[in-house]
Amino acid sequence: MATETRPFNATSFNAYLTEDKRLMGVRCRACGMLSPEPRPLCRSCHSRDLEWHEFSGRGELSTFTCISIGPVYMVEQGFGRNNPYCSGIVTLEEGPRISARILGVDGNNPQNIRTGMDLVLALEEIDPEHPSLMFRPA
Amino acid sequence: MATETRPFNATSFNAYLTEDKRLMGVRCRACGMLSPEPRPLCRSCHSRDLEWHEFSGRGELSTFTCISIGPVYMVEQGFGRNNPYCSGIVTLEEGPRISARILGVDGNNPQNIRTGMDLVLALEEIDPEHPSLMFRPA
Amino acid sequence: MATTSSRRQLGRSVSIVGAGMSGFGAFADKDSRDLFVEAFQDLLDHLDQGMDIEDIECAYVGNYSSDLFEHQGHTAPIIADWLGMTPIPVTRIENACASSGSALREGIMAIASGMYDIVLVGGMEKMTNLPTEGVTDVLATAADALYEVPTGLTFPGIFGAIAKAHMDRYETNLDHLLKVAIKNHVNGSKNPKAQFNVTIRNLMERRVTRAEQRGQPVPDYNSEMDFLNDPGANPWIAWPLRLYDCAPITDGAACVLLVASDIAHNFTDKPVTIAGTGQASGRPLHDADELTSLSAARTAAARAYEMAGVTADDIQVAEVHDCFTIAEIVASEDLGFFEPGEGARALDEGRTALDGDKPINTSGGLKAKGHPVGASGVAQVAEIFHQLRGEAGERQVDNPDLEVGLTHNVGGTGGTCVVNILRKG
Amino acid sequence: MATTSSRRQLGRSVSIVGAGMSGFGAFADKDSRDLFVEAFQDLLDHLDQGMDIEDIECAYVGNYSSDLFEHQGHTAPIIADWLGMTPIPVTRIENACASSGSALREGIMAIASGMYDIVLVGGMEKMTNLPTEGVTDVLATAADALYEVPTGLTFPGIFGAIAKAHMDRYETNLDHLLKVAIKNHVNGSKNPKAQFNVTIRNLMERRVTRAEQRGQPVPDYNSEMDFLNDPGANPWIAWPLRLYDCAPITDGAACVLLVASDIAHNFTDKPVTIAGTGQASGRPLHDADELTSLSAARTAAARAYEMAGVTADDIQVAEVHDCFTIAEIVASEDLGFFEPGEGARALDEGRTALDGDKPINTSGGLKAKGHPVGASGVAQVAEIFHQLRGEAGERQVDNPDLEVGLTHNVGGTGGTCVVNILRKG
Ligand SMILES: [Zn+2]
Ligand SMILES: [Zn+2]
Repeated sequence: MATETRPFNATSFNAYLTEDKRLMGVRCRACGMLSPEPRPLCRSCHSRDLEWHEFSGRGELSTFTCISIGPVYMVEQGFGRNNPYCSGIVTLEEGPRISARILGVDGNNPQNIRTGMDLVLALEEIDPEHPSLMFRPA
Repeated sequence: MATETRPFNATSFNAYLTEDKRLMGVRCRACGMLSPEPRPLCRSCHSRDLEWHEFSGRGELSTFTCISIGPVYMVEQGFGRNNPYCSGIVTLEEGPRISARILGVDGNNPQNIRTGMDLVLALEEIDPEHPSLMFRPA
Repeated sequence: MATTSSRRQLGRSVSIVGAGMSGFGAFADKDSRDLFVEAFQDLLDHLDQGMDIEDIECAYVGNYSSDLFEHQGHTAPIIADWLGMTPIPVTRIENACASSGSALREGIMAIASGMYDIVLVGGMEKMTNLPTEGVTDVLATAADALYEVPTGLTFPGIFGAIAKAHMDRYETNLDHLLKVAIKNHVNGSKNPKAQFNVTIRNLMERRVTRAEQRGQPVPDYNSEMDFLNDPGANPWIAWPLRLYDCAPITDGAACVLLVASDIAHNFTDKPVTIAGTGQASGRPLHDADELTSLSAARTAAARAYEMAGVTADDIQVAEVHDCFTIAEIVASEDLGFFEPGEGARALDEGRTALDGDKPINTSGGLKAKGHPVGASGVAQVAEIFHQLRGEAGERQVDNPDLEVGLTHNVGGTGGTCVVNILRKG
Repeated sequence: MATTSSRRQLGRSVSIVGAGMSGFGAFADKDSRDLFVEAFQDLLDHLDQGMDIEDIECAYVGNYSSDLFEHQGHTAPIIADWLGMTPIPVTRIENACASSGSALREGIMAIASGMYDIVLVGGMEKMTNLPTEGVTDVLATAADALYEVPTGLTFPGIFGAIAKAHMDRYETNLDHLLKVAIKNHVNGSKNPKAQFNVTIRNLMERRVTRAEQRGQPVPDYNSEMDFLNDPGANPWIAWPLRLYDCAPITDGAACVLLVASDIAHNFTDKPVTIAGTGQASGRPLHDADELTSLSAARTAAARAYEMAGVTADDIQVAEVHDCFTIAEIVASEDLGFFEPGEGARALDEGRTALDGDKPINTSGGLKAKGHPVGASGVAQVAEIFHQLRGEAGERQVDNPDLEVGLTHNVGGTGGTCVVNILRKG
């Protein structure tokens, strides 16, 4: 694939996500380490022999928070004290974890949000101008 | 004077400058050190026995620059490549030096700006919202 | 390949001979240089045998982000000038909320290296000139700007996620979090320098009184817990964390004077020695080994214990980094004071209270004393210094054999952790 | 009162055994962590006997303001993670443009203290994602936000005022400033890692060719001086400084590997030893002793010379902080290479050229090599490391007895200065 020659960095990560609609990370050819963040050096065995690896985008919710006091850019999107949003940690089915927005849950009722639930990547929701990972209940 | 109880800091310095129209710094009662920047501890003898001291606002131009590429707030005031502004170092008649905008000189003709020339504080030009020292030829 | 010795020993011993703090709070008129001078003056005023400022050879300034808070970078030479110390070398150290914990280590190593005998280490932060959302944005820069921040995770948010994981895995519940706040405010009420020099019971009573005075509906609180469960008094910040689970936004500075131990008695008859120090780095929460623990804290503690030749059981008083209530519970486990998951029970049993067997955050902690982020690491050390010298006043730990104390300072959400162990004498 | 020994000696000797640099330039796709990894990979690729990354015990990251450039604070643990070094202690050092010069000193003292044997020290800055006015604003935070910045003084502006004072007092003129740029571009043209790997003559010829190709009026340049005096090619930035008087805006990183000298031969047969190091703080220009000199540079140099047991005459090659052309002239005087006011004449006489008796900025200096501010201090050390090992390629100083080199790294407008003296072997 032509895309596999992209450098291992955040620009490439975001381009895959927004243009190619794929969650692409890296795999170490030496030890098998997987990382959804494309890093140029294996943090397990320090090999520099890495390759792009596509993640399925399926995972489960490991923990989360519902945020009432957000940063300026979330406040500008209408979130706040009366409309908290949910962000959390997703364990991908391939093993690694990643931070993400969690859509399709009620930020005002965190007691109803269940850790362990299955999630899928909500690629269609990602804002190409401000890309970030978004998951929703599977 | 009631004003002499103000704490030695930039808030007081700016309040004196914009409200009282005075250039107030400090004097060390122990060693006589003068500083237009109101500091709470004498940097010469480390005494903490300082008092407010009014500077006359007269001085001379020690060195300067004419700036074509300014910071955003100067660009917003209309300065730039075709309209450079002059800033420099003023030696106050009491001895200490201080940084200041230099008004009333032609930023496009720095060769005509003479170091050593007499300057006076241009109190009337100081913007209370964004206070800074401004001098003009005496 | 390379020979790495396992020793972590200093070439020569280093002692603390003085400590100072500015007031902690919201000071509209004061810039960070003013706060630092105030802390230094407090140090000088309480230095047992005085000193000549000219003898200070080198200084370190812990600061998280004057860049973003005050649009002032390169703060070190400004502090030097304001203290009248130019031209000595002064360096700013930044490791987020562990900035001055790291600065202390640099001061220790500078003396141990043989380069200097007398080093000033301080830290400061001027935070209250930004609105809360602005502070939230600045603090978020301690997390990963590429892979964490864009997901909306804030600094309270990441600790909220840790709290949720801890509650899922262990017996920890929302009440435990609030108990940390209640305990630390009780301690803070005994600390005149604390931003919240007041108990939560006092705050509750004030709210009732104010409602009465204004003729508003008077809340019916039977206990602090009722008050803390009232969303009007204690709103959510990042579920499961509420306002009273969070350290406040604070302006403040702190500093300590370090000297080579062989000259410590020129300054005081009651020096405190650096027995051990450890620092470690960690990853974003999603890459942490555990979602219920900060691995950097465990590693830093292990190194500090090893160097000091003590174990967790030997620690008699500790200042831990309670930027959020859950962080104190996690810290008490990471430091080995209690088994993983047992921190909440220890709290229930009052073991970490001022009169418990493992008093934690006698100063009030970041929660009640305040958390000017770049100053917090050194302010913790100042508290242990005072405790070991028996000069902590109303909040003095009642233990005639008090000899060994510990500080635990966390940067961001565990990207950095610094643990220092101090010993009397 | 306190006994302060006058010795400035390290408890044990420290050597540099490897150095690496990323490319220096404008790299839209690369974040600062990518640049740092690139520099580290360069170091590994050129380490004579290789190494196990796991042996690195501690690291320092010099960085001026990822806070403002990338909205990323707390960079140290991110660098650790990206290098696969978590959980070793990693600390960010900030002293404006002297950040990594100061970081090197912390690395030196960390080893000399006995705490560590093997320490990585690097620096990086990612600057080109902001427009020029934005960069101007960020760099201005290195000056005093209360008493300098509000007067409109920029970073080039303050050095412009120094240049004017120097021209008033000495024989220095505008042409001398431009001669610094011409010399450093000649050196940079021999440095494949330089942002401007090209002479000013080449740039002049390109401009002529481009005008010809476009059918525009062809400039009539008889020499580089004609080109540099053309306001279209070389516009004023802060009179008397023009575009070619200023170091460029650069993305880049550099790093070196420090080890205790007694294990240096495990890494290379050609180590370079830290012979002396000095750092000093200074005041804003208006409070400087002289308007034509940086007092921090004089103090730092005096301390480094004393520690190394050498004088200015013993220095055979130097990298000095030419953030602006005038800064190189002032540096050559502050370091004692030439008497005050004689720097310009030395330049006229070619003494500081690659084939002069006092070659300065063989790398191309900040002017041609590029100036990613947080990386520059360590990049200077990397250049001297290569020169002393005789591996500087086309720009190698032609001196078979080359043994002693110096680096001079300035933060802001002299608020910080770090001078290091390196010795072969
Ligand atoms: Zn691997
Ligand atoms: Zn005095």
